[in-house]
Amino acid sequence: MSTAKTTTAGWSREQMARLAAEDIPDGSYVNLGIGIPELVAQSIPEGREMVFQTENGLLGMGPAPAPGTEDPELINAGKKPVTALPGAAYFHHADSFAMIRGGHIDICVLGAMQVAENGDLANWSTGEADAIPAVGGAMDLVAGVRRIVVITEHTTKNGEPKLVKSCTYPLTGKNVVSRIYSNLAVVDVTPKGFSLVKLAPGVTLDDVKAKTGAALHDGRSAEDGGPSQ
Amino acid sequence: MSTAKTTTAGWSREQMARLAAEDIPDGSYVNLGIGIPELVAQSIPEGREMVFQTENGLLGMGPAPAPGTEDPELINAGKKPVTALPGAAYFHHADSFAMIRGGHIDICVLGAMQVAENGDLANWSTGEADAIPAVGGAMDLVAGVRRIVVITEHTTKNGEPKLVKSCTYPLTGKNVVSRIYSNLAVVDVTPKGFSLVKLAPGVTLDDVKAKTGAALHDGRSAEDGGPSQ
Amino acid sequence: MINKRVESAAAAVADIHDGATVMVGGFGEAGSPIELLHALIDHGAKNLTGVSNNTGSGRVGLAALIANGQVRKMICSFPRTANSMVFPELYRAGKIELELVPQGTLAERIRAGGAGVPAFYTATAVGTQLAAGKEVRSFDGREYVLERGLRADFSLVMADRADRYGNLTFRKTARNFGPIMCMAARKAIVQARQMVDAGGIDPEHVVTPGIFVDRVVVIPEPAQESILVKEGRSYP
Amino acid sequence: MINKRVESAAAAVADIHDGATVMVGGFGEAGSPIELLHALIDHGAKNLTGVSNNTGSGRVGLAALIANGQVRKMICSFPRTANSMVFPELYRAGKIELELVPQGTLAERIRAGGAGVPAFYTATAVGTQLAAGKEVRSFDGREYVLERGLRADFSLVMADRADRYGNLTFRKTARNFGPIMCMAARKAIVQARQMVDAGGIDPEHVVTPGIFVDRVVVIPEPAQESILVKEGRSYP
Repeated sequence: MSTAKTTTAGWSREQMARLAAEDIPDGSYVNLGIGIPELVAQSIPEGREMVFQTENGLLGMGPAPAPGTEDPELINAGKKPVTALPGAAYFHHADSFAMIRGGHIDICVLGAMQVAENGDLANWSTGEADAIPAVGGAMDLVAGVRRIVVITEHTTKNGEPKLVKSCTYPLTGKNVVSRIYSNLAVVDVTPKGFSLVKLAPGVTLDDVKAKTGAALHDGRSAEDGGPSQ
Repeated sequence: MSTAKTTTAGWSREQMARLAAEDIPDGSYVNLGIGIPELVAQSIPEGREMVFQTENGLLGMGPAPAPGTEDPELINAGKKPVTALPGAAYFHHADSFAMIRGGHIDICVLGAMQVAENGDLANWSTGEADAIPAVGGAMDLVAGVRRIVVITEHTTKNGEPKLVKSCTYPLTGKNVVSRIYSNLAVVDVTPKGFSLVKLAPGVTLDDVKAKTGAALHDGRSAEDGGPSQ
Repeated sequence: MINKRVESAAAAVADIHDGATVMVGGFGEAGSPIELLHALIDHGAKNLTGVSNNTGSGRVGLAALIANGQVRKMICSFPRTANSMVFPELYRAGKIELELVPQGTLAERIRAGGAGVPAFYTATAVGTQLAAGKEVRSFDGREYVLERGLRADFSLVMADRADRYGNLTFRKTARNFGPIMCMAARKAIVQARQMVDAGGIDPEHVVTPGIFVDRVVVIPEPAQESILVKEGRSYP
Repeated sequence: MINKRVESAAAAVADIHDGATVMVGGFGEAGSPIELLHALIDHGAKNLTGVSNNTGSGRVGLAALIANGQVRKMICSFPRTANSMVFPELYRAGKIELELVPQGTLAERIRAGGAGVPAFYTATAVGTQLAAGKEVRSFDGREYVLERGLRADFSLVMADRADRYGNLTFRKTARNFGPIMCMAARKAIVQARQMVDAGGIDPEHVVTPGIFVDRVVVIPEPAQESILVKEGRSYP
């Protein structure tokens, strides 16, 4: 195991969510995973409207309710109280996953344990013998949603890369991730492997390469500090 | 072709429908084919309640509306105006056929062109070259409904048997018919072939045998005039 | 702001391309999107594959689209009805193809297409002509036929109420194929009698969630097919 | 007269036999039929196979049924949650089996069971551990896994309103698995907050048509699982 490191440079969780939100086109249907991805809903750029789906049966999910107004029958996939916006719709689980598996959701923002350079995602199981396996809707989302992006710290708490050559944890799906928003960089998964889109302030290309477990191409535009073509 | 015959003995269409209705248990979910089977809805014995399903999306179908109150958006599978009873429900076509194909309808009463002694049913196509083939929901009903019974004249207009050794018309389904209510007799389909349950008044066993295109066993109870066991 | 309303039936169907597969809602005249069909006749796209339970009646709506020579092939369960003459005539003349599908299999194939299921097994049609050439397989001692999910480039559907998100309700048995055809189309085009504010449809009563709908045109008083047929009308 | 109302939760579950497969509605506590589950504990049927998204929390409801040793195997997508300890403990001790199924595959398998579809193909789980040993097949250049429809002897479901025909409405996200579990069970047993007259539910707003429901017991104020858990309650 490598030694734990503290990085002061880089993006905060809120900044990562904001970057992901900025890339989601107006009018998109969006499913957000549990954890940092939930912050995306609070980061929508002015003037854009998105519709949030939660796989337990609600389209048009709104923010958390005011304290004291929670309804135990109005929750999200993380089982936390939410609200329903005007124009919302409730439906049962088969209809909900028909949306997901039928390719009707435009984008899904997930957390990750590992992402491989070919887009494989591992985010459901450590594979440890005594762990209780639990998958939820993760495999359905990555198989069915048109675009899968990941928000994650660039490395584990122990400093190990989460962007890897190939996943060592059990897979959630093969070749599914399009883009990663980490605390250090925005990275695309391309046919050539990982490709840097943008560096966080105060972070260098070499920093990110050192903390990435696979080759990282510099795909930045000149404007974003990339090599001139 | 045999010569056309007129039979004065036997049951009327209404009586055939009444016999079929009497055999349907209280509380059954029932789908009725177009034609004579539709009369079953008007023949329900006192004190019994049945729920009629029409495959175009209504459970709890009621009788035809009073003239002048027809609604072109409230029709049955034969595209005729109907009504909806209190406690009715509307649903889309996939849900409707989930009821049918999922085994949730207790009984379906259909017309027939031919029924074979093994229960094969032909009721959708004459197989003629220039006919426009049209199947509708017939194949779904016979495959999915628990009990299929047929109401039909015992012979064609030309006097040819409709209860046959094997169907010459294209099949709707294999081994699907349980019982036939004809103008001459009630006949069960059993592992041994056709078995007479009941004769219409004024009709003899030999009459029915002569007009049946396969062996007809006498399965009547002693009470219904059958051989003593 | 999301707003799926378009101003006219013409605008709603403007990008339907030659060769497209087009699902058309309705069971008989109930739910038939007659104004969208007439707009498609005006638009003129050709070589279409139509998916619908029937083939229309008289010389209006779906029957008029077929009569106008825009449809190469129909996928349906019951191509003839009391007042249908257009399809039977062209079919007998060998001028239009037919894929005949049992009604429940048609509904399930459309629903599967919309739900990302490429193929499923069903007991319907086993041992009949309509299973000819299809894979048959046993599960738990019973035989089933393999059927493929069905998708479309466009669906034309008639609803009752809609909001700007495309949430829909239907009316009585005019619901029929509408909801599943919205699911199965890359672009679901809807004519609705009424547009209500967001929230004007109770979230518990939404039949088709807006995610399945792309465009809504408001046609407050759609023509009634059977009346047009009785009057001997034709389109265009 | 058709009347599916039964007078007590005890009567509603009285014929659940040892070895039965029992689907249990709910996503977390929303829609969990807690009074029916407690009646099943009183009833005592054993060797059950449970089908539910989760495994319950605390020591009430589904978790209490499992704790009481009545469940041999769980089929579910997410067997651990914040307050679940019963299932994890028994699972680690090798005292209960688990069939882990992706949530959408679970929902589709249940819907398929109810719709007479014995098997279907899905892209979910292709290339993962959860597809191990399953048939993989290509359609149009993409790989899919064959999954089987799922039926149950009984389903236990919580609804909001019911009428004597068994027509149901649900409340918000408590709808979740309820409608499809009613479809997939030989006997669907429902607890509803309220019984209304026939016609008291608008036919356009019925979520589960009564044909899918066998018994309804009225529980006007069902217990809230999270409150029981917070209070440290257990059952029996």
